[in-house]
Amino acid sequence: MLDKIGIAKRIAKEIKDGYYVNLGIGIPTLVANYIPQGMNVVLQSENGLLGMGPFPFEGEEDPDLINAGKQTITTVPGSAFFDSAMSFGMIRSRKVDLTILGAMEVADNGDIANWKIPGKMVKGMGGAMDLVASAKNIIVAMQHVNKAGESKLLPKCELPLTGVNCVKKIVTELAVLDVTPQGFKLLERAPGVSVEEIKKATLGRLIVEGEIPEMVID
Amino acid sequence: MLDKIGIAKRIAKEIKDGYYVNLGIGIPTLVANYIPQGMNVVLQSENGLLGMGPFPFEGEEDPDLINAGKQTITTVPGSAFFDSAMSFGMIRSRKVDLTILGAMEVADNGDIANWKIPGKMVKGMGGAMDLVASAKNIIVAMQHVNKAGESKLLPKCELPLTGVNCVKKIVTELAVLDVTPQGFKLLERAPGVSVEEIKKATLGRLIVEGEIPEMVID
Amino acid sequence: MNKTVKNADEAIKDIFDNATLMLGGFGLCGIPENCITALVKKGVKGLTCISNNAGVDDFGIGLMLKTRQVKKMISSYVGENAEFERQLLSGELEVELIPQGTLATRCLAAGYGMPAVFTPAGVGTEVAIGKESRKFLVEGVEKEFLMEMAFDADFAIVKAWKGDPHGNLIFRETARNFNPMMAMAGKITIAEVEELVPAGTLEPDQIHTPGIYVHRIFQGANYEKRIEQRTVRKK
Amino acid sequence: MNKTVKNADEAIKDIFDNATLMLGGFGLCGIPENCITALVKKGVKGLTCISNNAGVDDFGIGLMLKTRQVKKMISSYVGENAEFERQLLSGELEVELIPQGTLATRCLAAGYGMPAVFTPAGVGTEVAIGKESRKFLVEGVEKEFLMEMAFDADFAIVKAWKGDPHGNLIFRETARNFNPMMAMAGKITIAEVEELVPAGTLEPDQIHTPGIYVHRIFQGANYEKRIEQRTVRKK
Repeated sequence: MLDKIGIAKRIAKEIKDGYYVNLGIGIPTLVANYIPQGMNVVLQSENGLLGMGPFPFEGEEDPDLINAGKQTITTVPGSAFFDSAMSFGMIRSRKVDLTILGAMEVADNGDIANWKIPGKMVKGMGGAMDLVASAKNIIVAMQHVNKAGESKLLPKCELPLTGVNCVKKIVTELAVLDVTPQGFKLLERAPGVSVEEIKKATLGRLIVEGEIPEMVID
Repeated sequence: MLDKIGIAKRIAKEIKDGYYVNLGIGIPTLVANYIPQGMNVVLQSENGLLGMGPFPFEGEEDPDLINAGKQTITTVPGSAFFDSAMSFGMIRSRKVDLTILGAMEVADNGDIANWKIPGKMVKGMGGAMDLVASAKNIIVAMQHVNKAGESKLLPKCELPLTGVNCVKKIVTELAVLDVTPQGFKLLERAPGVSVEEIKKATLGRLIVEGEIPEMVID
Repeated sequence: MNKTVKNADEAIKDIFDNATLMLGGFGLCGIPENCITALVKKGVKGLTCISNNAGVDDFGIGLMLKTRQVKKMISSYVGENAEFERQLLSGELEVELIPQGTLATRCLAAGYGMPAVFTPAGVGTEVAIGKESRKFLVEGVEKEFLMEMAFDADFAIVKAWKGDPHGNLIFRETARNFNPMMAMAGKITIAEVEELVPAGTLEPDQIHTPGIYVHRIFQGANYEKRIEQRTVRKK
Repeated sequence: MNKTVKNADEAIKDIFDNATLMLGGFGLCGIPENCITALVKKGVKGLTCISNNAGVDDFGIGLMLKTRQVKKMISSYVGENAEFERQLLSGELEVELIPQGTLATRCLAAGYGMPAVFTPAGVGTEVAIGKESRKFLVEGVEKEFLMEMAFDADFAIVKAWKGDPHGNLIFRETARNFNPMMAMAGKITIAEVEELVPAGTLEPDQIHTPGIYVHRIFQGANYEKRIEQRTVRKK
């Protein structure tokens, strides 16, 4: 079974040289730490930055320089600032190659719910609805089951939707899965996790074809 | 009767302190020369400049700095450059207080034709259709009659339209007229021009009420 | 042009009860601190605020929530604010949550004189309820878009880094965010700047918001620029 | 990222017959001189060119007209070009004239992922023929708008003042014009710059076109920057 770091490391392997990537809050933010050295990747922060760098050294925080999670950050050489209209413009026009974000639920048709739990205080969707509606490639980092052990990979989302038919790939503590027209297609098992465990933890349609390899994470 | 300079001088009197003004090609360009000293007026050039200044001194022409008529120009302190989307954005959102342009024909309902003569080579409308469709105040500088002595202030434009119901005021070699729901309202006569002459030169509905004063031009 | 006013009090003096305001900023970054303080002091009430966030309990728009000056918030994210939550749950405060890109683009639409825009954000979700939708071909495939209307705000209040008396503005880093679009979108636009410089000082190629969009400008004072999530690494 | 290519020939090498191109510039100001020369040399044919103007007889897009490489021009103003007129009247060349702001905004729409936009330009004129129109309230009054579609161009070719290997671009004065919108709108965007500087040299706050929109960049050579209407005053 993977921990958060493991999920982030596995997702980092999906990033290709030359990609522009948008990382959501939470586990997706961690992905930045595991992008292979020497790979040319530019991180987009939807509040208006291309070329996001690591957190600043203590004492070097700049209140004018934050990411979409409102954290203090730095820039890398070649960065550019822009306004929110252009930022979501480039998201809508599919210039961002890969969007990585968290989810509460994903359905086997690619629907995603990650912004609202009825009865609980709603904080808002932020940029998530824009990102999922437009991104050409969306990978979701999420827990396969909730604390009660119930599957979050469902035939149909129960929570209010963030977007429809949009998720392409899911990485959980248990598995890597593609979203296909036929449902979740199991690609890899987490170390020490059996196909049976994944089947038990997946309520949506699950396709298991042939031998399912165990993930390789450095 | 006014010459081109006279028309430009008369139109300049319509400009108020604090105005952002867009000047079309031809007589409107001349208006810039007669804006009273000390009046705060900013000239917009729709190719992407606020704060247009006079022509450059000989030898100081900059090929990157032109106006909408492709003439070399200068800037004044406080100027700003922007792209064409923002330029027409500010035009459409009515931030430009006054647009002054030429016309081949104007109808008594405010329709204007100034871009195309059937059978002749068409050069294109450039920014004219955007300007007339959006401007909150449009003054037209034009000849009252054509070379054959026929009126260009008509009940209905004969040439293909540039815009509908948009012209607010007209300054010609003969007169100053407002466009009202009832037609052209004569406001002023050019020096030495009689009301009868203006009536004869105006084919569209013309309203003449009371004494019509002669224009005062410095 | 000289659009300079003395201070925030003078800049906001005609903001009236039940007005619709746009307020720039993302989180606490790039917010018009001086004008918010002046609005609290003036005590104007029943405001509809279009702002990506609602501040925190004791800073930003949170200050106006505490004094119950806000009737309605139109935002994309309103977490990190206990007073907000209390007023929302008690029904004192109305909230319209819209996607962040939709918020930005509805401002842009107003500033660019476009009455409506199309965006796919929210299709198939509760955001789409009651909205006209329409399919267009995108890269050869039919895709559904929502028609979203341009905002119509009485005042836009923005914060820039530098400005001049013409109202030309330059923003700094990610403090730019919603400020340029809101500056374009207000019927009356008020800009507070960290540094007001003489006309002709700003490089004309570098101006983010041309002065034509700005009606009043002043140099703000005592910027706190609070950091919401201080994250650092060790040297 | 390093998007640098050697020169114009390499930058345009995959532009194919019957492609749709956007070409930046207003008049002869800010046009991609090097790429135009390379297109003439390559001899690619049947092009649809989206460009505000069509150059003059012996410069700019005029050079591509002379070699009959252009099938169709989509422009707002095409005067000052005798060869253009000849081809148009003889039926060799197709021309679609559209308002300048509509041209700019259809580029913006493509770059911002908006399938269509609304503009009042051309309402009641022949430009409106065959187009969907729609009324919206503007300042309390019903006003008619045309729905205009985002452009769909295979390549955008732009000219900037400075650029870096990431494709970040800075334009100079009114040579900016259509270049930023077209840079955003091309499926493949090619930028030629007067000066290519190392990454990190351009001030991130001053970049007009972020590199994400640009696919290839090179430093051009021998810019003529011809002036179309030299107007001066005496000292």
